[in-house]
Amino acid sequence: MTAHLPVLQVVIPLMAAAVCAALRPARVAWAFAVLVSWTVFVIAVLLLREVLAGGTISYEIGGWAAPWGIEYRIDVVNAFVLLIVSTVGAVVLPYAGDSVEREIRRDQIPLFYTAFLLCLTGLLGITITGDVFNVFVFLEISSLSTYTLVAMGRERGALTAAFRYLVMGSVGATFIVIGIGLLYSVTGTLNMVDLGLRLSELTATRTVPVAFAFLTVGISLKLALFPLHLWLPNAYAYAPSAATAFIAATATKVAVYMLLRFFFTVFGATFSFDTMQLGFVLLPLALVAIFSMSLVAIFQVNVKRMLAYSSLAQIGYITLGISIGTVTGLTAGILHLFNHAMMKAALFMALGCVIYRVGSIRIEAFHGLGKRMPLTMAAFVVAGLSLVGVPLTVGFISKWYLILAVLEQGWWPVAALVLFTSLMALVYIWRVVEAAYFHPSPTDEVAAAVREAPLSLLIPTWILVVVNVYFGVDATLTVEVAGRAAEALLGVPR
Amino acid sequence: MEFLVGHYNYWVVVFLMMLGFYVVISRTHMVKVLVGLSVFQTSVFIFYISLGKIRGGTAPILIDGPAVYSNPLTSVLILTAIVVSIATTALGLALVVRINEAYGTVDEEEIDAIERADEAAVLEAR
Amino acid sequence: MTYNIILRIATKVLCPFILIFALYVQFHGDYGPGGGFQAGVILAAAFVLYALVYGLENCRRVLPPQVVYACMALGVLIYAGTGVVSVLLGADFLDYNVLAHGDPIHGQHRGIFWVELGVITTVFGTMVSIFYAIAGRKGLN
Amino acid sequence: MSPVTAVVLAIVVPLVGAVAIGLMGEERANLRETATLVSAAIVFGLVLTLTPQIAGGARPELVLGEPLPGLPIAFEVEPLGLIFSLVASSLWIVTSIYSIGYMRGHHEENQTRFYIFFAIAISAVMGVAFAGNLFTLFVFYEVLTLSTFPLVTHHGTEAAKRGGRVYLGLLLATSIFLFLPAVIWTWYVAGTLDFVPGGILDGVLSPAAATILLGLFVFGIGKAAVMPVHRWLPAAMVAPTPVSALLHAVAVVKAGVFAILKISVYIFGTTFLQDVGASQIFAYVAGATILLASLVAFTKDNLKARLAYSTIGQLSYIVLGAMLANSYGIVGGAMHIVMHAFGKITLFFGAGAILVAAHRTQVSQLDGIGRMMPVTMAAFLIGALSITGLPPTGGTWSKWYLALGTLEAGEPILLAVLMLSSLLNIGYLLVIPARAFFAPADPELLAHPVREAPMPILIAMVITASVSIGLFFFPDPLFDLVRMVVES
Repeated sequence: MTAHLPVLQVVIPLMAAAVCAALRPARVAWAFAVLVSWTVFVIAVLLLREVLAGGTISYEIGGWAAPWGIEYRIDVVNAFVLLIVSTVGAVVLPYAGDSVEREIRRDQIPLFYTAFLLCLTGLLGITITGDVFNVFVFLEISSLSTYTLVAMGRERGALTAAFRYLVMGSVGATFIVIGIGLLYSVTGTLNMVDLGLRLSELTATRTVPVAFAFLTVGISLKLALFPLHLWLPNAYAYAPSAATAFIAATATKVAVYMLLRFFFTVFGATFSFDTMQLGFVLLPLALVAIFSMSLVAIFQVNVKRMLAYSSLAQIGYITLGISIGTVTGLTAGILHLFNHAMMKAALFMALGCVIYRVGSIRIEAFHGLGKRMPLTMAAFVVAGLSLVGVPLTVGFISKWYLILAVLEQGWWPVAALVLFTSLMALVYIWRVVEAAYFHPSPTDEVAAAVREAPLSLLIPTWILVVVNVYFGVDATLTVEVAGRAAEALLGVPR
Repeated sequence: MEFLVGHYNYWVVVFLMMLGFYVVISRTHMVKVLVGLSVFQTSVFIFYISLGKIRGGTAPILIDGPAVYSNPLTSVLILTAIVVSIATTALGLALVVRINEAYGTVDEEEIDAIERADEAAVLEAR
Repeated sequence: MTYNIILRIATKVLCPFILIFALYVQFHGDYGPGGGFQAGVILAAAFVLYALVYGLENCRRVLPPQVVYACMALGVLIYAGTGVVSVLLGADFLDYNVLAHGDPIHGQHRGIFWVELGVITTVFGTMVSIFYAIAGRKGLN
Repeated sequence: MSPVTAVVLAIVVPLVGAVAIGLMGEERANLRETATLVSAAIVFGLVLTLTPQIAGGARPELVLGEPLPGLPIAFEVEPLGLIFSLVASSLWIVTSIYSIGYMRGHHEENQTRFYIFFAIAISAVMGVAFAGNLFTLFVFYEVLTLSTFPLVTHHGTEAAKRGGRVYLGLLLATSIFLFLPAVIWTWYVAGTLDFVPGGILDGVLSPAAATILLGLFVFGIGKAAVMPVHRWLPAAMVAPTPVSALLHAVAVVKAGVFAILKISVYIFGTTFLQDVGASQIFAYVAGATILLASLVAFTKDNLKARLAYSTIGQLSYIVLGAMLANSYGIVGGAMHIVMHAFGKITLFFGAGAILVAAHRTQVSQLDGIGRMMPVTMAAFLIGALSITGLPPTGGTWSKWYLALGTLEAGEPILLAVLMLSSLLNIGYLLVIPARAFFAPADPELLAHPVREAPMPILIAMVITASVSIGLFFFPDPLFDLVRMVVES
């Protein structure tokens, strides 16, 4: 059975999503979804182990050989992303059980899990497949289910947020299809590796740069790279907590993975960075994103939206690493992929705990929570410090490599900006901390009834917090994998 | 002239694409935005299908003797893309219906105005 | 439209043919143009037409929403299940060759049959459920 | 016990103590205080067992884990770190005793939280002291910042919040914005961050680059409070007095100057610093800080604020010693860590005692109070003498060596600065006990006579004051240890 792990990784959540729609009551659907997410997680771990030990895995769907049939191709890069996605899924789903019951209409809950599992399927599918059109199909599976998840939020703003996300997302996806079509028109193949080989022989054609441009813009939309980010803050802010935690930690990460795949495997680093001068496009955008989004985050009153803006800044860090285009830069980017997924999921889950008990996530709602919900707020503080990049947390590891990569290029001002924005992160995290620990609780009855969140929410949150600290204290594994992934993408022999 | 006529399929595609895209970004009525989105996506379908079409080629069905086939793959791909597009449009329309129920309007500017009023009311209440 | 006798009779006559045509498109898909997507939409069209003329309530009585939702899920399960069966028989996912013992061509036929069956079920279910969801809302009738 | 075990335990025991304190809670206050004292005593004992071995030339090493490939969390005990850990652990005992009296006498809230974070801070200090490489030092330095934040904002009032914001903001900002890049730069050019006698940067940095890097360190280590990054120190004065004692005499500020000493000796290497002349400019910056801080201290009527500015000045003595980069300077700087620790903690204990017993915070309210609180004010006098550098207190020796250092470096201006500053010290510090004993008493004080502070407070003060005097008569063990740093 281990030979079929690549396809099972996608098929299991897909079939489970279908089954989930029929399950009643909601608790059964939840238990089933949790079981599935854990299975998926185990498969991802096994795949990563196999890839680290034995190199790239190739799986041919339907027995059709690689350039013609659809191939699932797993190397260190996507095995790592698979692990990120499935880890977050496996932690968020157990958490969803209680959180969702508070935030979503009862009869819609099985649908929520269906959409959740479909989203998981789509994200895993994008990551695992070696066929560019297949990427589009899975992209749409994940996007459509994400729109649904966002629309399930409690407030009516969720609907408009979902609608805008849908329009922007569809435009982005269509751009990606155009790019893929152009590539197909010049090469006649859809297999990534095959495309990479053939494109390296094609030089003087106008189609390839156009395809490159369409793909870059399309993926950047999905990635919410500044200035194509406008859909993200509201989508994150209005989605149900569990959905936000999952989407924030995975969706943009998978988009980054797509970017890496297309830039390095399909187009090749030489074309992307030397011919198209990608670094000079991405770098300023990343820097502007890091700075402006951190600044905007400081002035938000809705904490969820604040974290959404912070996500945009963090995406800037990741693209900054990629735009450098060296092994260290890519290592930093890929490392931050994992690290940011862990810290943001933990933060959004802590917010979910607050919503569960307090019902609001405006900054005033946090007054006095340090006393009333000590464990939740402690989780928020630790994950927040990780976001700032304090030593012994994963955030520090990311910053370290990012700055190292920037210094290798001798870009002092960029390093200064990265450090300065860490301080801005400190400012917006600290606003919440001050509200929680230094403002007295409101004295009305509602506030007096606020207690610590139930264990079913706290345990998954704290698991992620512990992950944040563990991989901050011993980052050997993540650094090793990210380093190997970067080398694989750049084709550096090891 | 050869350039203009020889690539007429591209001109059609580009015209539809720009038309659809313009509607998407310029309209505030949500249904119109969806219409624009559909046109935008359709232009891509035409693009793909025209890529695979060979003048005088037949459908790729096994017949005796040599024959010129059109490339079936592009059509197959676009079949998938059409399904996706339908799903997107359907979901979009479903959202529009619910937005109409929630706000009483489907105009984005009016909705923004309502949201701003809500926010102002919250600030007022404090 | 309750009293429009011509439409009512025409619908009554047309519906069976639409259904048959859908099945034709479905099962001829192995040999000629056709297949589950088209068939599913045609199948759904029959019910949409019925609902338009005879009213949504009657259509719902013929085809309860629960059945429609079940169809959506069932089709996916049939499709993916075919792939899983081929995995269980020792080949790659969706490798139809092994579905009929020792006869790859026959196996391909079987595989395509089941996969297309999955497709028609899901497409039909989805189309009708979209129609139900949007047509069935209060205030729109 | 093997020295390695002792090192690990010295870091772990305070954490265990913190857990124990947390378990006892507010209800079992006596047990909780016992836990504090027991863990403090154990840590001090552990460090003491290390002392003869280190003095005998042993350098126990230990690697705890590798957060980043090639960058382990590693510990290595050497004389400088041992001195720092001795000071910190011994003063933890004394401060704990004092805290019990102060916190109870002052009816503070959240005492459990206070003791927990106090213990965590000590653990971080031990980590800083025993750090085997710059990375480990940086990590524990940050932990120290974060763990002391709840102590600074202990009262939770608006003023405490403001002070805490400045404290955390400035310390984190400098450490992230300057210290961290300096660490990464060092790693980038030297390929290692290990503390090696003689330094690791010789030959890999140009003089200009070395100056910039040293600047990043000097200002990045905000805890050393070199102007203009000193603002956090007065801001942190909102904390309860034992915290001020811990922050300004032992843990935080000393961690800062200790880091600077360590970097100049083991990262740059004194020879390298002298050769390229990178440190001269910062010696002048430190000199300027000494003078300015003393002048500002004059203007402060609030006792704790005056002590805070005095601390800023005294810290720069140590930075100056490090920047002189010759053996006298290093010896003087290292000794001043100890001398200033005991002197300043006595002064803060005194300030706290006056607050608890007489509810007074301003210098101008203290006329004649020495006759009602003789023990307190006597201890205060000894502390002030030590800070000023007058016999019969330990401060004499460290100032002596620092002065020799300036002469050896050929910096008569800096020598003048030292002398002038000592005069200023007399003016703003010694004047306090003088007026307390001899000035006519405040009429209000006569109307409401005050009594001596609670017994634990007095005990603590007497201990630290006597150590200050003891160090004058028996400086040899300390001197021998410090000499090992220079000779290595």
